[in-house]
Formats: sequence, C-alpha cells, structure tokens
Amino acid sequence: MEESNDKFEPRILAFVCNWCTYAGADLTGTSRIKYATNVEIVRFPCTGRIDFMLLLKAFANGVDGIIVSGCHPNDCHYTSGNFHARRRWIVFRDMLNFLGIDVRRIRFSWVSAAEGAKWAELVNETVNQIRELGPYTEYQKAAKYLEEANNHE
Amino acid sequence: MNKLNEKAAALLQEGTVKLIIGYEQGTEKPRPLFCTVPEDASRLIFNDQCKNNLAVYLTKKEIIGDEKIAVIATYYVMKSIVQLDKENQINKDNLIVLTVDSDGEVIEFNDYQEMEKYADEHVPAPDPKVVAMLEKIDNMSREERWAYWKSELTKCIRCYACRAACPLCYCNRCITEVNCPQWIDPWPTPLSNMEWQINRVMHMSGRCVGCGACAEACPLDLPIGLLTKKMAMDINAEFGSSDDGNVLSTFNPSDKENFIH
Amino acid sequence: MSRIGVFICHCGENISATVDCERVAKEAGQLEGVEFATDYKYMCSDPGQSLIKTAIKEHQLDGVIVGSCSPRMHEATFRRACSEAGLNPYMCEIANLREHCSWVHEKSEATTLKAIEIVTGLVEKVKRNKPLNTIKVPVTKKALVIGGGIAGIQASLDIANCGQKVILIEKGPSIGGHMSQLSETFPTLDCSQCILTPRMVEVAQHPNITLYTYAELEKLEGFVGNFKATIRLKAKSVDYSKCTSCGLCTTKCPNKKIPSEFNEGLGMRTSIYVPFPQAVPNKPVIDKEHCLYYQKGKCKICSKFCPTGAIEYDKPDEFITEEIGAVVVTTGFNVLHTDFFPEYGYGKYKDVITGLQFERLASASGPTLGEIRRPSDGQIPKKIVFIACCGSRDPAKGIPYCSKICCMYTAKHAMLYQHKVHDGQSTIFYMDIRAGGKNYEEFVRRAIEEDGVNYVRGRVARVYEKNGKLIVKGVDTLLGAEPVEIEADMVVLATAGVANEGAEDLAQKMHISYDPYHFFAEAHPKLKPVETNTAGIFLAGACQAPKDIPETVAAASGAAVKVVSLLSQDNLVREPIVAVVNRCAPPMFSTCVGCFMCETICPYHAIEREEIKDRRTGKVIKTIAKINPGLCQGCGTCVSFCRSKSIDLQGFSNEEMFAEVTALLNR
Amino acid sequence: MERFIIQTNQLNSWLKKIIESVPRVLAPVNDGTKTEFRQIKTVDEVAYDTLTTTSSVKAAAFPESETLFSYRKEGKNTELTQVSPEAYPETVVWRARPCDAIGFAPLSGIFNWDYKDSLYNARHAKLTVIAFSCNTCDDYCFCTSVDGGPGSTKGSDILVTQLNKEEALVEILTEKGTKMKDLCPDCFKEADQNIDKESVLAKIPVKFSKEQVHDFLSKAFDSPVWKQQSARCLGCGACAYVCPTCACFDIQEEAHGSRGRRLRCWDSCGFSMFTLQTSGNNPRPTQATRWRQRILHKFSYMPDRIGEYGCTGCGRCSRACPVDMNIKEHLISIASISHE
Repeated sequence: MEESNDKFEPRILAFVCNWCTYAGADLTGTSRIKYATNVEIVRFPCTGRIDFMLLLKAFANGVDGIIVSGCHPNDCHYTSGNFHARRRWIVFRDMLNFLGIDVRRIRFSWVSAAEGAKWAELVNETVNQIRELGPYTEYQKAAKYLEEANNHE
Repeated sequence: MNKLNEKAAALLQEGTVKLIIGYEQGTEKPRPLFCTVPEDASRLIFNDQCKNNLAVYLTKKEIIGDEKIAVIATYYVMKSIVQLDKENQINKDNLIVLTVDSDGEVIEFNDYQEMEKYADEHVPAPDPKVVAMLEKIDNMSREERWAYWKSELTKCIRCYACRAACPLCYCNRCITEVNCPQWIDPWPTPLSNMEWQINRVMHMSGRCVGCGACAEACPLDLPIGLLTKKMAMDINAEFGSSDDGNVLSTFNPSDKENFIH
Repeated sequence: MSRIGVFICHCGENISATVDCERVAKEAGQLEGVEFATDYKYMCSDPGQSLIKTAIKEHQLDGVIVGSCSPRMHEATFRRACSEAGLNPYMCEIANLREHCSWVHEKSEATTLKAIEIVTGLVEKVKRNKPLNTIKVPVTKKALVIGGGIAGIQASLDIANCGQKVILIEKGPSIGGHMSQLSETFPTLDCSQCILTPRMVEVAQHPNITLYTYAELEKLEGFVGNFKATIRLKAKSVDYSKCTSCGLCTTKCPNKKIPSEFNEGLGMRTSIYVPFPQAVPNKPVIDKEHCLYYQKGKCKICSKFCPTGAIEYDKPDEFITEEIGAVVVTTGFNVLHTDFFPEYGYGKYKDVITGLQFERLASASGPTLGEIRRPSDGQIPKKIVFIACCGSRDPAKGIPYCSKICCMYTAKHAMLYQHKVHDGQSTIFYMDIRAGGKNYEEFVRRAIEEDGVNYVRGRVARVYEKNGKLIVKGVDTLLGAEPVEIEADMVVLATAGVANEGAEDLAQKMHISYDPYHFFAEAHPKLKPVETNTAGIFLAGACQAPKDIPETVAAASGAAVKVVSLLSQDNLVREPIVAVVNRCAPPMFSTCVGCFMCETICPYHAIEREEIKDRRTGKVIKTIAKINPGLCQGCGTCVSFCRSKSIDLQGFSNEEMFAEVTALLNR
Repeated sequence: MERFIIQTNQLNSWLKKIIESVPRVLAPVNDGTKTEFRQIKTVDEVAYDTLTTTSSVKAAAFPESETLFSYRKEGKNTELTQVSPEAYPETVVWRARPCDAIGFAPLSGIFNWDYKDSLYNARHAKLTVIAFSCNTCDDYCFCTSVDGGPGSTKGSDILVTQLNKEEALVEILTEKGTKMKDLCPDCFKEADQNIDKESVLAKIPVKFSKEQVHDFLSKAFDSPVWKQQSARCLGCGACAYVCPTCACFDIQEEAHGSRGRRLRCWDSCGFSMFTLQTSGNNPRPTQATRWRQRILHKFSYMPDRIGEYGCTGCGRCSRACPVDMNIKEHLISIASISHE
C-alpha cells in the first residue's frame, strides 16, 4: 500500500439489488457504456437484504470503497425493502462516522433499471473519489492486527 | 424495618410471589438480591446507587421459573420491562412491579400504563459526564475519532459482560456465536471488537433504554455506553421519538437523508 | 469436497473480444473444488448446453458456474439444462461476464482479472448453495368478489363463465351500484339500466355465482389460493325463501317519507323497501333505522299483510365462512359531500343539486320519470348552470386529483337537458375540458356545437338566491377574467369522486395498501394495475381511483383473468427463493427468540407465529417466527434485520453471500 | 536464595537496564480509570500507585489469542506454516504481584497435566517475573486464605519488598532472577540477614482454609448453595478472563478466502455455550451448574489432579464482576458450611 495514489487502483465492491440497479448495470452493458474496472458487483434480491456486516467484512477484506445501490424510493420491487434499507443506512452511517470510520468510502445511491448511464457515472465518480482518498490503509491495518501482533513476537 | 422490607416480607409471607428481585448492599455498591423467604426481605435496600438493571433476570427462565415474582424497579428497569413486553419476552401475569418513591413509599403498579406513566414522570437527569464526552468526540476530527475508538476498543477482552448485563440482549444465540458464517471473529482484535460493538449498537437501535448497564458492567471501563447513547440521540434526531421501540423494522416513506444520490 | 464445473462462454465475440476466456477458464480450473472448467463459443446454443450436461454427468458435478451474459438473460436456460442433467437447478449460478464486464470495459489485463474474480466469488457461493425445490401451494377453486357494482358484476360473470365458482357480496340490498342510478351513459347515450339490468339478472341466475346482498366482509385470513373469508349477512328481516316479492308490504308500510338513497334524496321510500324497481334480488329489506317496529316496538303492519309470513323481525346478523382462492375488490367510489364549498349553497337552496341527483332527474325511472323538473317547485328550469370541478383539483378546499369522469358527465348532463328542454339554456363553468377517450372529444364538441351548450372557462365564486332566481357569479378567463353573472333556475355541481367510507378499514382487514385518499393501491401503477401487494387479492373499478364505465369494465375483466389464471391451477408453483426460520435441536428448537420485531418489516405479512409444544403435555415451550412460503416473496429484508441471524434466505443465504464477498476479495 | 538491598532511586536505573536488554518488558500502566500490564519502553510509564491490575499477568505466557498455525491455498494445494516458539520474545514482567506470580504454578500444571503444551512452556520459559510485595490490600484480597501472601515468593524470579521510602529488599529466587540482577550489579548491596520484611507487608487476615473448601466440595455436588450463590451471576466471562489461573481456551479459525490461521483464544466455563453439544444437550444447562464447575475446578479437580489450587486469592474476579459475585464471600460461606 506504499504506492502513491496516482498509481493506486482502488478495490471497490458494489452491493446492488436485483431488480433496479443490477438491471441498470445490465443496461449500461447493452448500451456499451464504458466504465472503470475497479468495481465488482454482488447481486442481492433487494437492498433490504444487504446486511451491514457484509459492508464491514468487505472493508476488513481489503476494499477501499463500497457502492450500495437499489431501487428509487417507491420503486422497490418488494414495495418497502429500500425504505427499510434507507433507515438502516441512516443509523449505520451515523454510527460508523461516530467511530471514525470513513463514511466517504461508502457511496449510497438509487439507480433504476433505466439508468444505465447513471450507473456508469456512479462507478466512475466513486472510483475517482476513492482514488483521491487513497487506500483505506488504517482499516486494513486494523484488520491485519493479529498477523502483526504475532509477527512482532 | 422500612416499608419496602415490610411489603416484600408480606408478599412472600402471603405467598403472593415466590421470588422478589431487588437490591442489597454489596462489597462496594448495591448488588442484585433474590428473596425467596420473608427473612431475606430485611436485606432489601433501594437508593440511587442501585445501578444494575434487574430486568436482565426477567428473561432467565432458570431464575424466574413459572411462578409469580416481583421485581423492585428503577426507572430503567421499568423502561426495560416495557420494551421487553413489546418484544413478547415477559409474562405479565406472573410479574409484579414495585418501586420506592423519594419518600420511601412503596408503589405497586396495577398495570403497565400506570408504570409507564410513573416512569415518564421520573426520568433521571442525563449523566453530564456522558454528555460532555459525546460532545468532545463529536468535535474530534474523523482521524481522531478513529484513533480514540481504536485505542479504547483494543483493550476489550471480549468477556461480553456488556451483553450479559443488558436486559435486551436476551438472544439464545448471539450473533457472535454464529460461525456459519463467522460474522464476527470471537477473539479480541481492534476490528472484531469494533464489529462486535457496532453490532451491539445496531441491534439496540430504537430498543435501548439507555440504562448504561453495558458500560457499568465493563471490567475495563470502556466507554461503550457512549455508543448506545449516541445511537439513541441520532435516532431521535433522524426519526423523532418512536414509541414502538422498533426503529429498524419500521419506516416512514418520508425519512430524510442527505447521502443517497 | 465440492465438484464444481465452470463454463466460460465467448458469446461469439461479445465476451472474448475484451476478456481472455481461455485464461478465465484455466484459472477457474485451478480453484479448489473446481473439477472441470472450459470455455466455448456459444454456451447457450444446443451444443453449448449439451457440453454442460455431459460434463455434469461425466464429472459428477455438484455445482455449475456459467460465465456468460446476465443471469436476467439466460439463468433460466442454464438452470433448466442443469436439471435435465440431473443437477438441482439452484446449484447453478451465472457469472455476468458480458453486461457487467466485457461490454463495459476495454480489452485489458484488468478486465480479464475482473472476470476471474467474479467467477471466483461465485464458485465459493455455489459451493455453499443448497439444492432447492419449487414450492407448491394448493389452490381453493373459488373466488370472492366484494362489491356488486358494474365492476363486481363484470368480474363475477367473467370468472363464472370460465367455469370457476364465485361468491359475490354486496353491502346494499341490491346489486347494480352507481351505474344503476345513471340515466344515459356517455359517449353513446345508451340507457344505463337497459345495458346493466340484463347483467344483474345474469348474475342472479348464474349457476357458478352465489350472491349475498346486504352482506359485508367481516374477516379475511390466509394467503393466496388459501383464504378464509368470514362474511356478515346483515339481517334483512325478510325470509327470502318465503318472499314472493308481491310488494304488498312496501305499499302498506305506514312510514313513507324516507329519502330514497337510490334517488339521491329526490324521491321517498318506505321503511320496508326494494331500493328500485329493477333491483336484484327484487325482494324487500327492512331499514331498521326508520322502521316503526324497530324504533317504537309496535306496528308490524308488513307482517300482518305479508301473504307468505316472510317477515321475520329481530333476527340477528348471521356469519358464514367461505374457503376461497382469490379475492376481487370492487367496492367502488362515492361522491364528495358538499359541505366544504358552502358558497355554492348546496343544502341551502333546494335547486342546487349534485350531478348524481341530476342523473336521477334525467332518468326515466327517476322521481320525475325523466323530466327535468327542479326540486323546489317542480318547474322546468329554463336556465341551468353546471359547475365542473366541485372539489376536484382543489388542494386547498377539496382534493388535489382530477375526478376524471366529471367533464364527460357534465357535458352529457347539458346535452340531456338540451334534448329535454328545447328552449332551455345551459352553461358550464369549467377549468379544462378533459375528454381523453374513444369518441369523448367528439361527444363534447357535439354538446357545444349541435346542442349549443355554453362553455365558460372560469370558476364560480358563489351562488346565491335573489327573488326566486339563483345568481351564479363567476369569471370568464377567456374574456380576460371578465365577471360573469347568470340568473339560473337550477345549478348542478359536478362533485368530486372520492373513496368509499370504510375503505381504509376494509384495506386493513385484507392487508392491502391504500393511497392518501384511501383509494386502494395497485401493486404497480403500470404493469400490475389490477394486482395488490397481497398475492391473490385483485382490484377493479373506482375503488382504485375515479374511473368511467368502460375503464371499470376493462379492469374488471382484467382482474377476472388474473383470478381465473390463478384458480385454473391445482397448485401454485413458486420459486423457492423464500426466507426460512432456522430450527435446531431441543431444548432450543430454534435460535429465534420470538421477539417478532420482524413482523413489521415484511411487506407481505408472511411472518406468522409458531408455537412449539411439548409432545406429551402439549404445553407451549416457545413461540417462534414462521415464514409462510405462500406469502413470502423473498426480498430478504427480515434476514438482514434478524439480530440472532435466525432467518435466512434460500438462494441468497448468509453463508453464500458472505463466502462470495470474502472469496472475490481474497483470490 | 540471595537477598539484596536496592535504593529506591536505583530501581529505575535497574529497570532502564532491563528495558534496554530485554525485547519485551511488561509492567502495570495506568490507562484511563484502570491499570493494566502493557509493554513499556520507558521507566516512567510504570504505575506504582495502584494496588493491582484489572487483568492478571497470565497473558504474558498464555495470550488472549495466539496462532497455532497459518495456511495459504495456492489453487488446489495448501501450504501450512507452523509457529516457531523460538520466535517468542524474552519477556520480563515488572511489578507483578505475588498473587500474579503464584498463578503460574497452576497454569503450568494445567498445560503439562497430560499433554505438554509446547507453546505455553516456550513462552513461560522465556518469562521472568519480578514481583513486588504488597504493603496495602483491599476488601477483595484473600491470598493468605489460599496459602499465598503479600510477601510470598512462590512463582516469582525476583521479589522486591519496599522496606521504607529509601530502600527495598530484593530477593533473587531463580537463575532468571540472577540474570536480571546482573544487568545492573552496582545497584545492589548485600542485605543484612535479619531484615524482617513481614513487618512492612499488608495485613491480610486468613478467612478460611482451602482445605475446608476442598473437603466440603467432595460431598457438595448437589448442594443448594450453587443456585443461591449464582442466582445473580450474569454468565459473562469477566471473572475467567481476569483470573491468573483460568486456562480454558477455544480453537478458532480465521479464514480470509484463500488464506487463514488456526488460533487458540480464551474461553470461559461461565458462558452457556461453553458446554453446549451439537445434539442440543448441555451438560451444564444452568448458571448454577456452571458456577459449581468453576468452584469445583479450582478447589477440587485441580488440587486432585495437579496438586495445585486454581485460586491465588487476588480477588480480581470479584473486582471485575458486574454483579459483585464476591468469591471471597462465597468461599467463606462454603467453608463455614463444611464446618457444620
């Protein structure tokens, strides 16, 4: 992680719902809109299904940024999953921020199945933003605590 | 022999209840007491040093059994009982709630409405130390906050006293004991300790009664009480006070946030 | 130890142009638990699919990853292929290498690496996938239709004509609804009664339809295909099995001065009454609020005169329960009460009436036998004013939405008036004329051009009486907001259409959602216009929003088709992507602690309570959550909410998702 | 055993030498409201004003969590890396208490009872304990009732006793101790043989004898006392984790996709899940049975098996307990039952 930020390629994971954002990302593909390769998509039925622990695990396993995206309010395939998710993220984000975890590294968005272009923008914006923030070393160091503790001996 | 002791002795004498959970003087501060015979009642005390949240015992079958019991309740015990009741964890018919007012009068509540009313009229003042500390942390830079919490939580030995002391941590199997998948590493590291606390707080969202038993219980005096307190304040600010005690499984279509674009 | 097969599709050039498919396959082949990995030009082609099938058989694969186009494209295809080869279809996962990779990136190392990582993640997921079987839910082949207006009638007939049993309940004493009150109908001006009555009769006589009038839904339990409805049969005080509808009772009833609901108060009825001549069933009920016997305890004249002794006083309401598979809600609408535009003087001046009252005046079966005579003195009004949008499109005083039907019926009213009163003058105050619909615009033009209806674009400020005339003060915005004042003999208000009273309660009884105006909400405004969020419950007609007759009938037939397609199956077959509450060995039985905070999170009310009882004593040991697979749609919101992780989602389980995430990050 | 006198103001220069020559020096450090053993780099970090630490010193030889081996998967083959105990650092514990030092005897007993635990032994072999006698105590202390004492030398390599403001008695008890002394020979002068350290030690009355407890336990398995005493116990692990002799551990896997490690980390017999079996059966289903196990293990099973009692009377468990499960109080009442 010593590399300087301009050479640094962020690792980003996207947690998306199946019905809006996943389909939206499909549309980006069928429209052949190009975007950065740094993001990999994990598919969930609904944003309501996205466990906040998975976000923490992603950080612990070395991502520098996270995208969480689903249907716009009122468009949820399951009518209210995204409303519940929104509440969860509000509380979760406040807590992370209070703990000094860098919430700028989690990008929340609503991307509908029709917003292929928006998806590409979202990815590129996020990649650039994370590139500026640099690798999330402090968190990854904390994650490697045990290895280091044991090596120090 | 004060009114509380008399009342307690009477309840046991008449056989109205099989057990009374209250406080007795401990080594340095009051501690929980379990009276099963009238003689025990004389050891009961009640004062503002009584910190343990006795509601924690009300979900322990092995302690309360199937018989009628009484609990001598502080404000937070009452609040906990209300929440536990919302969560279907209490058999109302088998529980008598008592408290002692400022004049040493014993009050027996006939129903939960009465108890809630009394509680709401006797809200304890927020601990100024906690408020000050919250402010201090809020004013830190993000990096400072991270450094602060990392150093504090690094000390955690994961004895789970915070969990054990919390009346609302009554799961048969805590998420920390789930190993398929291993959500949280069960050994202490700064991160797993932090993940554990984040989970604790998220699981308390809208449920926590703010008794501070978690922090009180921590053998290392870690400031984990700040986390639940902060969460409660955030929730109040974001969604207003919710009576259903169930913030994360309800929603309002007009919930406001400024970070989802 | 898993035996996974990985199949990387070139999709012609679509993937291989930017992703090095051979390498992806090769690297995947190195992964622990991967038994077989290959790439091929067109995986979805027949040879491609048989390639997969043979590999499954030859290498006894227990999991398959197809790296190809989006799962939304070919997941079904490849899962079918797998099951044909004897592998459980849910042991097959699709790595989206086209839409999410090859099509959105340039040819590069990074692109290929991304493809490899996507595959790696899914390999770890599929290792943890469990074989799943589709869920079968039995279906009770009977439908319940709530509301006997034209929507309910249409839906019932359509369902019944498809050979399915229907129960139609109507809260009033007769079916027919608002349509039976109408005189002529736009845009064809054919007589409402003439087209409706035959259908009402058909309903009454249809072998597949059981009709309960004077009945309301008390309770609805269960779920799609398996509802249990409790119906309240309100006491009619008349034994229909004995009543011959001779009508003697209604002529003899001493209490004759009760405003008739059917005639919107313009006519009178007795307390034992048949709402209107063509009523179905054509048998009377006693209106307890006005019956002398029920109010004062004496009279009983009707029973004295009844030749068959059909009158039965003091009979309590009955309750029946019916097992049904589907529900159609057609409870219709109501017209806005008039008290929040007092400036129009409704109620104060006899000759200010609502549109529905005008319908009765214009109706051949109405109180004036179709002659337009004003209520006050029975004179024929020479000057008449119609005021459109009384309450509609008026967020301040009324309701913000457009009631939609008013523009057309007001034009119709003016037209009917001109046809009946040749020397009369009609004026319509309007905001806009909304005449979207087949032949609607033409209809309005006819009113203006052929029948000389005077359209004034502007609002009416107030209506007041001056020496026997109704003074209508308004403005003509097309003439520069010039004040207009008309001395009218009668004023007709196009009152807004609103939800029926009690709509909210009914919605809550059935767990369907409703909008801020208490109109029932469709599952999707465009693509699921007759479905609700509760599977098996459908909507039609004006209970969703104000609708005209053609729309209502179309919606009713639409709902009927949905019901029939549901009832035509013996079992509902559903994707097994549903949540389940874990069970474990006693004494814990499940890690669920029964806090039931998940109940409120489920949009489908799929979370039920299950009591675990001691086998011997029958004593309840523990009450835990149970998810009804018939109702669960698999969103998984409860799964990530559950504190003790006691709920999991089949197909997207905690273990699977956790493994996918950590694996693709730690290749 | 050699006895020396060191000037109080020389203690720091001695410690300085130790810090310079030993890779890891642990000492009580004030941390917020608590005092804990931490690795120190300078002499000023040491807290001398506190009676004792919250946690015992056992982690020096038996860490909260330690790696047993680690692995990395390369495709289909897996490469294992064993830990090398040689890599464990030489460690000195400065200002342990006699009740800390004495705890290593039962720990060593447990880790060598049947299977010889090379990891523990390696760490213990590299550990030098420089204990300081207690001249104060608190309500929770009862070392004297379990054959310890404020000046007990058992388990220590060196015992330092502050005789007065100016000077302290240094008892060199082992080879390791001598090594430490030799780091700073000029700090020490021969001690006069008739110095009586007892006079300066804290007075801790004997409340019971551990034999009384032991005798009672042999017939107390079904006694109601367990339920009475444990009623308020919340079943957390605080007591076990701060205890100098509790040695229960769990084996865990840390897996990150293709790489991971196997660890051993502390566990506690107080947790309800500790004895839960896959079948759902739990041989210790209630807190009462778990409390009984705790006492029986320390005062019956251990002495019977390894000839060492599992309690040093340090009182840490009582200080740490959220509900004041005061073990001294409980043991006294148990001992008194055994009188009857």
